[in-house]
Amino acid sequence: MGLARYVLRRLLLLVPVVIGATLLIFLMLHLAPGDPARLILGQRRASEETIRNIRQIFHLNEPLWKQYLLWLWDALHGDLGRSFTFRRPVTEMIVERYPITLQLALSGWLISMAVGIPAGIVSAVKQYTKVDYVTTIVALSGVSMPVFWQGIMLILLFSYFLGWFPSSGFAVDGTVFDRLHHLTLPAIALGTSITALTVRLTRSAMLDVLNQDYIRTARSKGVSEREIITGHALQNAFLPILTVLGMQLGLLLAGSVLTETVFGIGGLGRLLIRAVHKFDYPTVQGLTLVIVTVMVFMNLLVDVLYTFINPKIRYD
Amino acid sequence: MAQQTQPVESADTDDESALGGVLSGRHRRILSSLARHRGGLVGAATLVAVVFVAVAAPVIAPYDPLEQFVGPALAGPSTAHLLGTDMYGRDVLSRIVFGARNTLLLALIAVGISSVLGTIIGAAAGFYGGWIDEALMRGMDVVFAFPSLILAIVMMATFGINMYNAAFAVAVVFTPQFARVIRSNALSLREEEFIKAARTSGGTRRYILFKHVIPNGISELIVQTTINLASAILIMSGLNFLGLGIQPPKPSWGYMLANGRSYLLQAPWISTFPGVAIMIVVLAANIFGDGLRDALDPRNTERVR
Amino acid sequence: MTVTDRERDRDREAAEDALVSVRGLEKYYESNQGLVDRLLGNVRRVKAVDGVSFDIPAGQTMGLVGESGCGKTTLGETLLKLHDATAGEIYYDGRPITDLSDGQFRPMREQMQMIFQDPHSNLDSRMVIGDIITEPMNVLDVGDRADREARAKELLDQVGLDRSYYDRYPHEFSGGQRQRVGIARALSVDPDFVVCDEPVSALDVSVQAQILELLDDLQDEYGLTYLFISHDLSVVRYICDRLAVMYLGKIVEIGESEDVFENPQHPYTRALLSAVPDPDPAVDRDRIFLEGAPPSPENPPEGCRFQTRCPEKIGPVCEEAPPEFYDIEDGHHSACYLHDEAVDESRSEADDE
Amino acid sequence: MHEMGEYDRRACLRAIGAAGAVGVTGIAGVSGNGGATNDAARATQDGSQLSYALQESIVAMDFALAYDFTTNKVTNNVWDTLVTYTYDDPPELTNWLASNVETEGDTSYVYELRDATFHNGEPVTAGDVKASFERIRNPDVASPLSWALENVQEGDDGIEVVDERTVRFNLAEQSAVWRYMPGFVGIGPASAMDEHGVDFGRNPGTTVGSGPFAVESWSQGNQIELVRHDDYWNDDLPMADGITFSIVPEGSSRVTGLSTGEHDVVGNLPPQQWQQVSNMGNARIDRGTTFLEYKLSMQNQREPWQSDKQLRQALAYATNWDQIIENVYFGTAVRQQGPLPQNMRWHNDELDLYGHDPERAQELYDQSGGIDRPIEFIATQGTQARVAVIVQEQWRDALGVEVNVNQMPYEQLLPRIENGEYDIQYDGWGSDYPDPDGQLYSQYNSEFWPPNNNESWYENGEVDDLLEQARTTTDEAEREELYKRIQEIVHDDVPAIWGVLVEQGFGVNESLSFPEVTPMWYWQDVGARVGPQ
Repeated sequence: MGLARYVLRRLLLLVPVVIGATLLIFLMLHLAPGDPARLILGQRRASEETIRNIRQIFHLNEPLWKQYLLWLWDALHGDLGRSFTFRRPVTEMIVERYPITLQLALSGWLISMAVGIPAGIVSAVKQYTKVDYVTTIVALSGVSMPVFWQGIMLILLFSYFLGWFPSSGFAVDGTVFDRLHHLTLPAIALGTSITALTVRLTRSAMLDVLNQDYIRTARSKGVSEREIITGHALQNAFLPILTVLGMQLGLLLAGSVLTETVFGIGGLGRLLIRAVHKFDYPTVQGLTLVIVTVMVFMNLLVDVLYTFINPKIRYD
Repeated sequence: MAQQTQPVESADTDDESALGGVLSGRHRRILSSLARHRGGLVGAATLVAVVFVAVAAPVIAPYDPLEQFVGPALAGPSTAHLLGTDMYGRDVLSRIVFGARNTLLLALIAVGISSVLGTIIGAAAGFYGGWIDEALMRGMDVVFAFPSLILAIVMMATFGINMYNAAFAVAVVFTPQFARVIRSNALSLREEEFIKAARTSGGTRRYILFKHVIPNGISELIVQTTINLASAILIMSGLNFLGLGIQPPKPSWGYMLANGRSYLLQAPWISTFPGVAIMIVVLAANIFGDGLRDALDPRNTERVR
Repeated sequence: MTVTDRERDRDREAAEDALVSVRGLEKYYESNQGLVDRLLGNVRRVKAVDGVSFDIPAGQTMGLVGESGCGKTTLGETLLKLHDATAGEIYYDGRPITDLSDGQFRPMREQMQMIFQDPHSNLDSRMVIGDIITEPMNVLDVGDRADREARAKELLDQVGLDRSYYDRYPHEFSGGQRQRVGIARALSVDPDFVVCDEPVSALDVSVQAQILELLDDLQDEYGLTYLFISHDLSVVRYICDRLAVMYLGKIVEIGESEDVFENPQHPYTRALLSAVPDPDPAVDRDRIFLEGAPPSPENPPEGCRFQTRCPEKIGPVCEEAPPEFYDIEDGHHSACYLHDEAVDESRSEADDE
Repeated sequence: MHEMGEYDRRACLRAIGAAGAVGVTGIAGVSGNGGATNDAARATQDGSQLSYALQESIVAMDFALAYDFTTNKVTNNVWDTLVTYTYDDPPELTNWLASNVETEGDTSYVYELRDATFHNGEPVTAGDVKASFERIRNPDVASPLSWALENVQEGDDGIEVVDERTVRFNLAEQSAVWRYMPGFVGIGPASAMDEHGVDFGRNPGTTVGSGPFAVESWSQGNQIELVRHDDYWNDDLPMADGITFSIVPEGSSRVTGLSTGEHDVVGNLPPQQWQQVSNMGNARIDRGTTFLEYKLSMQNQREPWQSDKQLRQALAYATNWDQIIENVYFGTAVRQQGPLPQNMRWHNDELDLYGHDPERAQELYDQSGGIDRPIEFIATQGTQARVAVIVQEQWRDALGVEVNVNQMPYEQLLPRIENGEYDIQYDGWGSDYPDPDGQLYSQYNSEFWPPNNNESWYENGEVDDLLEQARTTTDEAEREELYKRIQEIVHDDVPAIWGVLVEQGFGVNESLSFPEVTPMWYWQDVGARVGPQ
């Protein structure tokens, strides 16, 4: 099976997964107790007519299967419906907010890479020494802290006591510096939560390479340790590092939800939480569709890159 | 051409017979290498200590965790209240000690359900293959396509917010991970000759599944369980933080942490210490899981720390 | 009476005589059976066993040799219904068993057992030896608990192991010992027919002989019928009454063991035999080397399967249709156009020119 | 507001000039501004841009969807209403965009507009007023405020454009409360509402209003930037050049922001942090008691509540509100004196209140049928749950009554309330207008059972009749008498245990003036009246 065929196959396999995921979310939301029309209007008094109108506007009087198919059909055309709470097209809100979450996730990921890869390499090179040990423990401590708790502690220390960074918010149309300034604490909190994975995978990938015969040969020929690490080992450790990306994506997305909540960043994560709390079905459905699609496509991309870089892997 | 036969006739009995014949060779090897893995031991010891604290909570805790105003409200750490008091004047230390119970219990329930579900699904998929595999694993793919916290959030909103639903949500979210591990294990076992032998003996699929396939996946299961235990505690504390938490007045660390948040500036101890407790347990479970993983990895048997 | 009628009569007769009879057995595998793969046409068919027929008379040993991947293990496993046959028929003691359901076939498992190849994977490392040996009896509900234990201990004796091993775990034993446990397990339900799938190939040469001897002794004692699968001709010669040579899912030559060894007819058999080290180094034999690896069973060559590597390939005839079996002598057949007089004549004519 | 802040883009750009200096200057700015003890006067420097921290994102920049404490904080600054309230306690109704209000007969109200312009330069006309009110009534808009127009005659004649500056509302029946209703409806230009239809005010860039501030930019969930409306009819307002609203969900982060000078005004402060703010040195809490009352509502259509007044009274006496005020509200609430908030007119001062009296409680409990099962208390996480936990303990101590606190999120609480599936819950209600009708009609009228707001499922035919009478007569003296009588009956029936009136507090930078926090604060343009002292 060629690469193109492999990609096509994987893409087709994604279809039932994505549809299944949307169906799952749809059913879960619609089986929950409570009348959406009332939830839309809140607890205050509303005339019967208003409630009828709401049902009409949001297709709530259609049978469930029809609601789902209508939604799916519209979603295929890029229309994810209108938010119950904000009464705005969900697609529009997602388009508006995704850059914020993307910037947060990306900076968190970069921090994890910037810290985790060197730490992993050092850990591997100094295998079974104190350095290795301490690195592992520190990295694991990062992943063991609830990300939101870490965020709170960072705010307490760096905003409240030291005043170095803003306590919350995101400079949407600020300068690059503004944005970095706002992003620093959230990105640290988010990055720390995934760094252990980076360290672990870099370490074991490096170890695999360092134990290869040709590295031993190079060593015995007197090639310097630095050249071995940068010249041989690092290049070969690239593949496993790529896999981390795939594994970290879900963690990054989940972490973003918590980080955005702690730091008051109006990204997709906080939109989701608010939508869940307000039972804003269209928004929850739209967001989960987007999140699931991103997840499966990123995983596919990682797999394809992986096979592309490493032709030894078979396509099945 | 006929290939050259490899002489493999050699007894592979392990040197260490201290553990006796109760455990198979593989498990003995794992245990003994774990015993030499210092980090794994520290992790295990910490977990045992926490379990002890949870079990002996009534003896250890200086106060009733539910009783209000055993001390002044929002009082900082002192000799009377080592970790201070919360907004109702309840003793934070006592609540943390009792909180270990709920925290561990819920995490165990979550991981227990998911490991049982995941094992059955994964073993059935891997062992039966064909359309059963296809159907089960596509279903698992659907669940797996969600970031776990996000699916748990939506589930909590749907099924109602109480601690058992939180555990159930986490269980569902973890099931695919178990199913995948067990399935790949079952797939490789399917080709093992002792499975074929059981089939020529007339063993039904179900017999083989429960008698051979699942028991032989136990070690992988244990590692996965340990690591997921850590994640379960984190996810549940995340749910608490997002307001999808546990019912009061039963203390759990996640709830204490989330609840103390509003008092952060004047009484940071209410949130800080439960956070530290979570971190210690999760860290211990992670280190222990790492140790187990190393021990299970045949490449590592010779070079354990 | 047409040829086919006559053949069918002969088949039936033979099938009645033989304990195990196989007629036109086929086993195809399909990979990637998911919906998406069907849509994409990604399904691959592997013809592991492709039209195999033979008989094994009661009390005899039938050898089945061929390179690894030629389908011999699949054939053995299909006989014991570890796989469902794609086509063809298997008779056991004259009774067709191919279409039996798992449940219907279950009682027959008492009569048909198997000994496996890999001493490291043939025993469940989580069970004690006693449980392993009694497993078939437990599953098939033979005797009561005490009977089973007594039977297992007796078998331990018979396969040359100590009775005290009953409560011990497999990892405490050597490969040869484990193989003996596997034999004891197969014999626990007192079968008549045993498929031995390379039972000694993973063992030291010295241990191989002991195990073969054990198998031989047990055959005498219990009147067993063996299908003995091996890639090692020297092993097979020692133990087999009849021999079938398999190449890419098809039997290319079959006959009395001695006939095949002394008078190999198929070019593939000759090549295999030439590779066997002769016990008498004084005899100088020309070794025949086969070029290349066997083609993939997914995509076997047209005509004779062996034509791509055959040192005696005749010409286009070999590529057109698979050759029939040609009788060499009584009970000795070979599937090669070399034996077709018409082809042979035309070839010698061509040579003469 | 900031002399040079990372939060004020324009000021920052002005200050640094060259792009190359971004890093250095920025960092200098941070260390200069940061820290809990920085100079509090910073916010007053040029009186320009206020920074205002909200708890959550606003629903929409649409007056038709603005019906919550957060959204109105913003929209009240963007849209003016025909009438509004004075910044007094108690607040009085006063003309605003309308320069004069007349009644014609029993059911017609005529409003004359003052000379005002919209943000787009168009004049405010009677046609715009009609379009704005019709927007509230438009079923496609599905406004949560539509109830305010229930009494306006249906069809095109309900709201009449008399001339360019005059609009007449024709009511279906005489009403004592109609006069308050125009206080909720913002006036926007008909042209913009026609152009954007349903999406008016829901997407950034579709908003035009008549208020003291115009929308400069709006990034939903993050930031809203308002700028002064230069053509605003009232020369005194607004006091600042602009407001930047940011959304800061964490209470402690809002306090932190106030202390570092990141924010000038902070709303929705958790009560436990008021003290904190007062101690910071650079900020203060401006507070006021509201109409927002909280009570323990018993489900009166359920047994034993329905038929056992003594039981309800016993529980009322067993409840110690002082403890709740101290430990849940940290002193930021006052005990409510009976069914009507005492800061509302016609409060009946002669009622014998249910104070904390365990002995009296026990006595009544012994006379009652008692309760032989645990009481189910449904509550959301946070304040409700905290109250529930304290009440649980108080009732157990006083009467040995067991309470199960069943905590759930709001969206699960809602269906439980609608179906009456609870024994007791802690609910809040604040009148939208300074009149007993706003407080009593919706809470004790048996036609207003959930999903409306009679959450104690109270039913008393006499009270129903009296409430209707008091609403439809305009004779003030008669109304006063009616409401005092209603309070008496309801108080005796004790369908709910009245608890507290909460205070509203804003954290405000010490250097700024802030308007009086009145019970009507959520319908007032609070932002426009914040400025240098």
